[in-house]
Amino acid sequence: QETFKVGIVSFLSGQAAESFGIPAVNGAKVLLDAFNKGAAPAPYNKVGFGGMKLEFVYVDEAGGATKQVQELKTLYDREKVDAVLGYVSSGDCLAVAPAAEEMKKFLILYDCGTPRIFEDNKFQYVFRTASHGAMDNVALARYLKAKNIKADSFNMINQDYAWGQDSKKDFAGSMSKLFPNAKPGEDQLPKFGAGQYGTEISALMSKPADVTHSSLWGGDLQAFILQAGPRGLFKRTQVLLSAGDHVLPGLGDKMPDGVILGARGAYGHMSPKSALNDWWWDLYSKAYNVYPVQAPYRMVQGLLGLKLAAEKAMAANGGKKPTPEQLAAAMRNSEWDSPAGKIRMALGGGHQAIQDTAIGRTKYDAAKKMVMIEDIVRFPAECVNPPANMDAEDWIKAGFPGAKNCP
Amino acid sequence: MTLLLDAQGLQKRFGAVVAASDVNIAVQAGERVSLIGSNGAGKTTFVNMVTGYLKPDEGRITLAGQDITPLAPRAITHLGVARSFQIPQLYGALSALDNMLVANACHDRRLSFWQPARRPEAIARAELLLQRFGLIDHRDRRVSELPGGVRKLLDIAMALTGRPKLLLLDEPTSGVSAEEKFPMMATIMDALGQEADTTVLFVEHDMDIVERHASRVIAFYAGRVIADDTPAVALAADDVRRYVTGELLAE
Amino acid sequence: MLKIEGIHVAIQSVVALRGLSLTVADGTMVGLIGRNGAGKTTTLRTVMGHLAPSQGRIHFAGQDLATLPKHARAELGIGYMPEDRGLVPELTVEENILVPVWVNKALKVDQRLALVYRVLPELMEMKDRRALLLSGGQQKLVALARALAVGTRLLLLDEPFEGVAPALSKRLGEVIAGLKGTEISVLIAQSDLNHSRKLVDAEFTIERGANVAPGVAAH
Amino acid sequence: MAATLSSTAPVSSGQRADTVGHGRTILLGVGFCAALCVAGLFAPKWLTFLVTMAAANGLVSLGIVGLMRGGVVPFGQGMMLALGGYAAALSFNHLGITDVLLLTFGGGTVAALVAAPFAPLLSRYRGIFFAMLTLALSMVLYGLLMKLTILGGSDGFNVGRPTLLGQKLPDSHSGYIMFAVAVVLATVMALLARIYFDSTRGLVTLAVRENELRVEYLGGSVRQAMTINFILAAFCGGMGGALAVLALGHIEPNFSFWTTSGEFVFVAILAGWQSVAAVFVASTVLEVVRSFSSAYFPNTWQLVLGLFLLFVIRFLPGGIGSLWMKGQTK
Amino acid sequence: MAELVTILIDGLTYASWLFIVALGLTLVFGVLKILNIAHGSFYALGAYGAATMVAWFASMQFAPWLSLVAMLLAAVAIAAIVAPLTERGLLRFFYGRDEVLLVLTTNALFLIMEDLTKLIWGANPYFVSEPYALFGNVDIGVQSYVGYDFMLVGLAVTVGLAVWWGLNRTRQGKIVLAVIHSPEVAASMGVNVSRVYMVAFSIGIFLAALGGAFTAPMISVQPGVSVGVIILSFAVVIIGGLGSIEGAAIGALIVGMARSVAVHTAPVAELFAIYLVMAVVLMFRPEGLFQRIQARKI
Ligand SMILES: Nc1ncnc2c1ncn2[C@@H]1O[C@H](COP(=O)(O)OP(=O)(O)OP(=O)(O)O)[C@@H](O)[C@H]1O
Ligand SMILES: Nc1ncnc2c1ncn2[C@@H]1O[C@H](COP(=O)(O)OP(=O)(O)OP(=O)(O)O)[C@@H](O)[C@H]1O
Ligand SMILES: CC(C)C[C@H](N)C(=O)O
Ligand SMILES: [Mg+2]
Ligand SMILES: [Mg+2]
Repeated sequence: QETFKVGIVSFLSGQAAESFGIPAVNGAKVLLDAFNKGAAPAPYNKVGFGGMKLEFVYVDEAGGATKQVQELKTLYDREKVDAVLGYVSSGDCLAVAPAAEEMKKFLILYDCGTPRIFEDNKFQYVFRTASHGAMDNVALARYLKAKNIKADSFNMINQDYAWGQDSKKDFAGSMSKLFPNAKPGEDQLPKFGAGQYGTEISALMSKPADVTHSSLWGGDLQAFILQAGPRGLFKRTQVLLSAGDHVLPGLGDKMPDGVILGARGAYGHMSPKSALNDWWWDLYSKAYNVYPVQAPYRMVQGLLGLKLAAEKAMAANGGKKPTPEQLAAAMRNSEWDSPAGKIRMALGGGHQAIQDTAIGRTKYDAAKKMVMIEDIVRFPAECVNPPANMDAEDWIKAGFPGAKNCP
Repeated sequence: MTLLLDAQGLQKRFGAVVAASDVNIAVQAGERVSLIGSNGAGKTTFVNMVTGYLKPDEGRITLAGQDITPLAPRAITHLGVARSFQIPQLYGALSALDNMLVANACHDRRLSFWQPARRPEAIARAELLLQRFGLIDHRDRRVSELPGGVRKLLDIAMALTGRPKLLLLDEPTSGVSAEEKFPMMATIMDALGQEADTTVLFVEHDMDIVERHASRVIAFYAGRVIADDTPAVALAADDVRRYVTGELLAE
Repeated sequence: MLKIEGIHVAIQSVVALRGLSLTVADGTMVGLIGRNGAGKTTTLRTVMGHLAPSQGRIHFAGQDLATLPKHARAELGIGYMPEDRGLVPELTVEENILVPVWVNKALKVDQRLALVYRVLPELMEMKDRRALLLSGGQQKLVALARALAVGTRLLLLDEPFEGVAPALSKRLGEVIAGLKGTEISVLIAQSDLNHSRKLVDAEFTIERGANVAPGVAAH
Repeated sequence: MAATLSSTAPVSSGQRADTVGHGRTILLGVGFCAALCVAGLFAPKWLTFLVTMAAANGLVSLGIVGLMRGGVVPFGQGMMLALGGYAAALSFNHLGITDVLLLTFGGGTVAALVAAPFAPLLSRYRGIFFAMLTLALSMVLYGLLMKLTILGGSDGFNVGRPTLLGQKLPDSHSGYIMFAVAVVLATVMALLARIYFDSTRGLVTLAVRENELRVEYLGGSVRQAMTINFILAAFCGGMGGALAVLALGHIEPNFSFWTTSGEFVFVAILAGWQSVAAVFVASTVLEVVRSFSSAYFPNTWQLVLGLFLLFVIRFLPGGIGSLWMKGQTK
Repeated sequence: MAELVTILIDGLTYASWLFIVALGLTLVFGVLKILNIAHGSFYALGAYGAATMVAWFASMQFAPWLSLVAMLLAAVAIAAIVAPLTERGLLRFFYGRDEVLLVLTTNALFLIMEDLTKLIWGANPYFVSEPYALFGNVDIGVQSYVGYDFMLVGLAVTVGLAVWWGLNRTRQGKIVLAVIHSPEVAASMGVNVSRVYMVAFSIGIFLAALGGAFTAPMISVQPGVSVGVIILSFAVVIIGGLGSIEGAAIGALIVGMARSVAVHTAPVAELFAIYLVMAVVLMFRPEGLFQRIQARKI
C-alpha cells in the first residue's frame, strides 16, 4: 500500500521551540494519528490521504535559513517526501520558497508571517495556508478604533528580521490611516533572541506613549513581559501584542491584565464555536494537558487543507498518488473549514490564504488559574487582509479599499 | 682595520634595574670578541640592543658607519648581522633540515609562491652546513626532540646561513657537555673561518674557551663595562677577578 | 635513600631511558653525568613523576614512588631544581621560594626562609624583585633556593651550573658542598664535570639512556 | 574534490624522498577530480548537492588551513563567505552577470580586495586575539548586512540559476553541472594551495607558526607572511561564498555570523594543516554527519554532532589528514 | 541629563550580570587555558537549577527572601556536581592542547549540553519571577527601576572583589599563579595541580551558574538562553584582556555602556556596537586592556 510522506519542519530546539515548534509538532502528531485511523470528522474522515497511509518526517528548523535550504533539498531528494509543510520563521520561508519552486516540489508554509513571500514572487508549487502578518497589525489598529482607545502617540518594539520589520511597518501604516494624529515615538528593533530588554524598556519609558506595539514572540516575548511588568510599563502604556496568545498558558498570572493581543487568527481562547473546533480542542488538550495556541492551530489548518487538496487531486487522477503539479492545482484557490473558521486561498494567485481573526484583552481568571481573553472583537477576513492582486503595504497606504462591514 | 660596530653611550634600564650604563664598545672587522660578566651584568641586553630587539634608552649604535639604532631586527639582519640565542630559538615541530631550509629561504629576500622549498639545490646547501656542524645525523629529526647541545649547534648553524658580517653568539657553549664544548667551539670557529672575515662577538662563561678563542675580552658588571682588553690583561684585572671569575673574594 | 632500578622511559615514541639504575645513599652527593641528550633530565623528571617508566622501579626511603601522585614527592622532602628554572614571573623572589613551603604542612615559613637566606645571603637584596626581571643566572640561584626550601631529604639538581658565570658557579658549588655532612642527599645532573668533580661522592655515567660505568667517584 | 595525498614527503629518518615534483601531485589531483565527476553522474541528487556545498565550504576552510599553517585561526571567516556571496549575488541580480565561473572569481576577488586593507592590521595579532578580532569584524559586517535594506536586510534575498560559459543550465542537470564546477574549482584551488604550501614562502609560513622571533632574526618578514595568507584566505573564502550562494540560491547576513565561521574552523581543524585533500574530505564528512543526524535524530542532533566532534578531537588530534600524512609531526 | 542617567544605569545593570558570567570565563581561561564556549551552557544550567530550586522552596512555603538562598544553592550545586564531572570526566583529557582545539572541544560540550538540558527540563519555559519583586521599585525621573537590578550590581561588585582578593592577596592565589605558569614545576613543588584545576574550574562554573541563577527571575528559562550569553561574555573578556579580573570588570562596563548608548541614541547600531567597540579596543590594545605578564623569551 502506498504512503504519502510529509516533511514537517518546525523549531525543535532554541528559543522558538517551546511556544511554537513543539506545540505545532505536537499538533501534527495527534492529527497524524487521527487521520490514519480515519477518526477526524467529515469531510476529513477518509483514512490517511484518500486511503494512502500518512507518514511524517520531523526536522528541526533551528540553525538558520541556509541550513533550511539544504535540509529541504535533503527532504525531497533523500527522504523522498511528497510534500513539506513547515517553517515558523519568516526568514526561513523567504529562503526555502524559491528552493522548492526551483525543484518543482510541493511546499506549504504553515506559519511564517512576512507578506513579502507571495508579493515579491510568483510561485507554482509553494502555498501559505494562513494569513500573513499584515492582518494582525491592521486588526490591532482597528481594535483600538473599535474600542475607542486613546492613541495619540505610539511606541514600537519589534524583532530585527522580516517579521518584526514588516509588522512595525504595517502597524505604523495602519495607525497613520486610522489615527492620523497619532505620533510615532520610540522604534526599537532588538535582535532576535536578545533575551535581556532592560535597556529597551528604559528607552520605551523615556518617551511615554499611549500605546506600545510589539510583534515579539516566543521566549523573547516572555522575557520582555517578565522584565517590563515589574518596571510598570504595562501601567503606563497600553501594550498591544500582535501575536501574543501563545505565551499565556506559560506565563499564567505573570501576564498583566488588560493587554490587547491577537493570536494571528481566531485561535485558542478566541477560536469560534464549531463542531470541528470542539473536536480539535479536545483532541489536543486531552493529549497534552494544555489548550492549543496559535502554532498547533496553524499546523492543523495547513494539514487539513493539504488533505483535501490531495484527495481532490486523487479524485481527478483516478486515485493515484498526486504529483506536485496535481497537488498544486488542487490547492490553488481552494477553500476549506478549519477549527479557526474558513480558510480561503485568495491572494498571491491562489497561493496565499486569508482568514478571519480576533483581538481581545487579557484577564487572569484566578479560579481557573488561566489567562482568559475578554472584550473580543472579531474581524472578517476582508477587513484585515488585502484583496487579491494588491500588496499589503499598498492596500494599507490606500486606506484599506474593499474592506467592508468592519467592526 | 675598519671599524665595523660602534656602540656609543648606551643606556638601558628595566624599572630599577640598570642593564646598560654608558656602554661604549667599538669592534673592528675581523675581531673575535668575548663578552664575559656575572649573571645579570647586561651581556644579553647588549646583544639585544645591537640586533634591534631592544632599543637603548640613550646612545647610538652604528654598523659600518650606518646608524642602526632605530632599525628592527629584520632590517639589521639584512645589513649582515646574525645572532644565536642563549635559549635556542628554533622551529620545534620542523625537522633540522627544514629549519635550515627556512633559514635559507628567509635569507633570499624574494620568497616564491611556487618554487618548492625542498628543491635539490636548497637541500644540498642546507646539508652542507649541517655536515659542517656535525648535525647531519639529526637531519630528519623533529628539533623539539633534539638534545640541548644539538639544538645549540643548530641555532648557530642557522645564524650562519646568511653569511653574516657580524655574528653575535649568546653563550654558545652553555649546557654543552664538557667533552663537547671545545670541539664544538672549534667547529664553530672553523665554520666561520670558511666564511670570509666574519666578525664574532660571543658571550661566554667558560674562561678556558675565552682564552683560547677570543682576541679581545670585554667584561660587564652591573650594566657597566669593567674591562676591555686582550684576554690576558682583561682576565687579570681585579674587578674581573672579583666579580666575574670569582678568583678574588667580593667585598 | 633514592634507588632507581632498571627504568625504561619513552617520551612520546622516543625511548629516552633504557634500563637505567642508580642509587643515592643517605647523606651522600651523587653525580649523574652524561652528554647532551643522554637522558639526565628525563631521569630526574621520571623521579618527579612527570614521566612514567614502562619498566623498572623507583624507591625513595623505602617507598615505591610509582603509586604516588606527582605532588606527593615534595611532601616527602624532595627538592627539585628544573633545568629551565621554572620560576613564576609574576611572583617575587621570596614568594617563588615559598610556593613549595606554603603547600607543605610540615614546613614552617620562617624556618625555611631563614635557612635559605643563611645559605644564600645574596638573595636577601633581591627578595622583593619579581622573578621576571632576573637574568638567567640569578634565576638559577632562586631555583636552587626554592629546592632547598622544600628538600629536607633529597635535592635533585638539573644542571645547576649551566650558564652561570664562574664567580656565581663557585658560590653555587660552595653552597652544595656545604650540604655535605647534613642529612640531605643530593643528585646532580651534569654534562660538564668541571664544576662537580670535587663535590660528589659517587658518579653515575649515563649514555643513550643507560648506565655506562656505575662506580665510586675518585676524589 | 581534490588533490594530493602526499607531496610533502615524510621526514622519516635517512630517507631522501623529499624533493618535490609537482607533476605527480597534479596528476593525482586531476585524476581524482575526473573520477569524482564521473561518479557524480550516478550519484543521487542529494549527494551531489551535499558534495557541492562541501566543496564550497571546503574552499573557505582551505583558506583557514592556510592561516593555520602560520599559527593563527580566524573565527570570522564567515565574513569572507558573506563578501564573496553578496558580491556574486548582487552582481547576478543587479549587474546581470550570470556566469558561474565569473561570479566565483569575482566573489573571491571582492573578498580579497575588502580583506586587503585589514590584512596588515590583522597581521599583528596572534592566538585567540586574532580569532576574536576577525570575529568582531565579521560581526560588524553581519550588523551592517542586517541593517542595509538595499542588500536585502536581515533576511537576505534569493538568486536565480547561473549560466556556464554562456550556456543556460538545463533543469534536469543544473545540479550536476554545479557539482562538477564546484569539484573542478576545488581541485584547482587545492592544487594551487599544495604548490603554495610547498614553496619557500609556504615553508616560512610554517616557521612563523613555530617561532616568529627567529623568522625576523633570519630576515624573513612575519607580518608580510601573515598579510599575504590573510588575503589568500579571503580569496578562497570569497570563492566559497559565491559558489555556495549559486548552489543554494539564497543569501543572508547569517553567512557572516560567528557560528557560521565556527563551522569552517571546525572543518579546518578536523582536516589538520598538513593535507589539502583532507580539507574537502572533512568538509564532506561534516555535511554528512550533520545532514543525517538532523534527519534521524531531530531532537538530539546537537548531541550527536557534539559527540562526533569530541570523538574526532580526542582520537585524531592531527586531523583527518594525519591519517595519511605521517609528515612533519611525529 | 535624565537621558544620561538612564543610559548610565542601564549600562551598569546590564554590565553587572554580564560581569559575573565573564569573570568565570576569564578565570577558567586564566588557569586552565581553556576558552570555554560551554560557559553559556553552565549559565543556562544555573538558570534551570534556580528555576527548580526556587519552585521547590516555594512549595515548602519558605519565606520569599529565601528564594535568594535557593538561587545561590542552585549555583553551588552546579559548581559542586556538574563542574567536577565535566572537568574530571572530559576536559582533563584535553589539557595542554592547542587553544583553538580547546575552543572546539568546549563547543562540542556546548552542543551536547544543549540537548541534555532539554532532555532533563523539557522545552517548556520556567518562570522564576518571584525574587524579582523582592527589592521593590526605585523611581528615578520618568523611569521606574526594579530594585533587584541594583542588588545585582551589588552582587557583581562583591563577587568581583572577592575573586580579585583571593587571587592577588592570598597564598592560594599565588599558588594558582604558579600552576598557571607551569603545571609541571608547580607539581614538583608539591602543588596538587589537578585539584587546583578542578577548584578553579568549579569556581568559574559557579560564577556562570550564579549569573544564570540570578538572571533567571528576569527571563523565561528555556532552551536557547545559553547562546546569546557566550558571545557577549567573550567580547567582555577579550576587551578586558584574557585572564584579567580588572579587565573583565572594565570590559563588562564597556559592553554594557556601548549597548545602552546604542539602544538609547541609535537603535540601529545596537547589533554591532559591541563588536565595533571590541574591534576598536583590539586595534589599539592587541591583547585587550589588561595584558598578562609574559616571561622573558631571550
Ligand atoms: N626584558 C626585560 N625586562 C626586564 N628586565 C630585564 C629584561 N631584560 C633584561 N633585564 C634585566 O637586565 C639585567 C641584565 O640582563 P641580561 O640578560 O642582559 O644579563 P646577562 O648578562 O645576559 O646575564 P646571564 O649571564 O645570566 O645571561 C638583569 O638584571 C635582567 O633582570
Ligand atoms: N619532548 C620530547 N619529545 C621527544 N623526545 C624527547 C623530548 N625531550 C627529550 N627527548 C629525548 O630524550 C632523550 C634524553 O633527553 P634529556 O633531556 O633527558 O637529555 P639530557 O641528558 O638532560 O640532555 P641535556 O644535557 O641536553 O639537558 C634525548 O634523546 C631527547 O631527544
Ligand atoms: C509570530 C510568529 C509566528 C511570526 C513568525 N515566526 C514569523 O517569523 O513570521
Ligand atoms: Mg644572558
Ligand atoms: Mg637536560
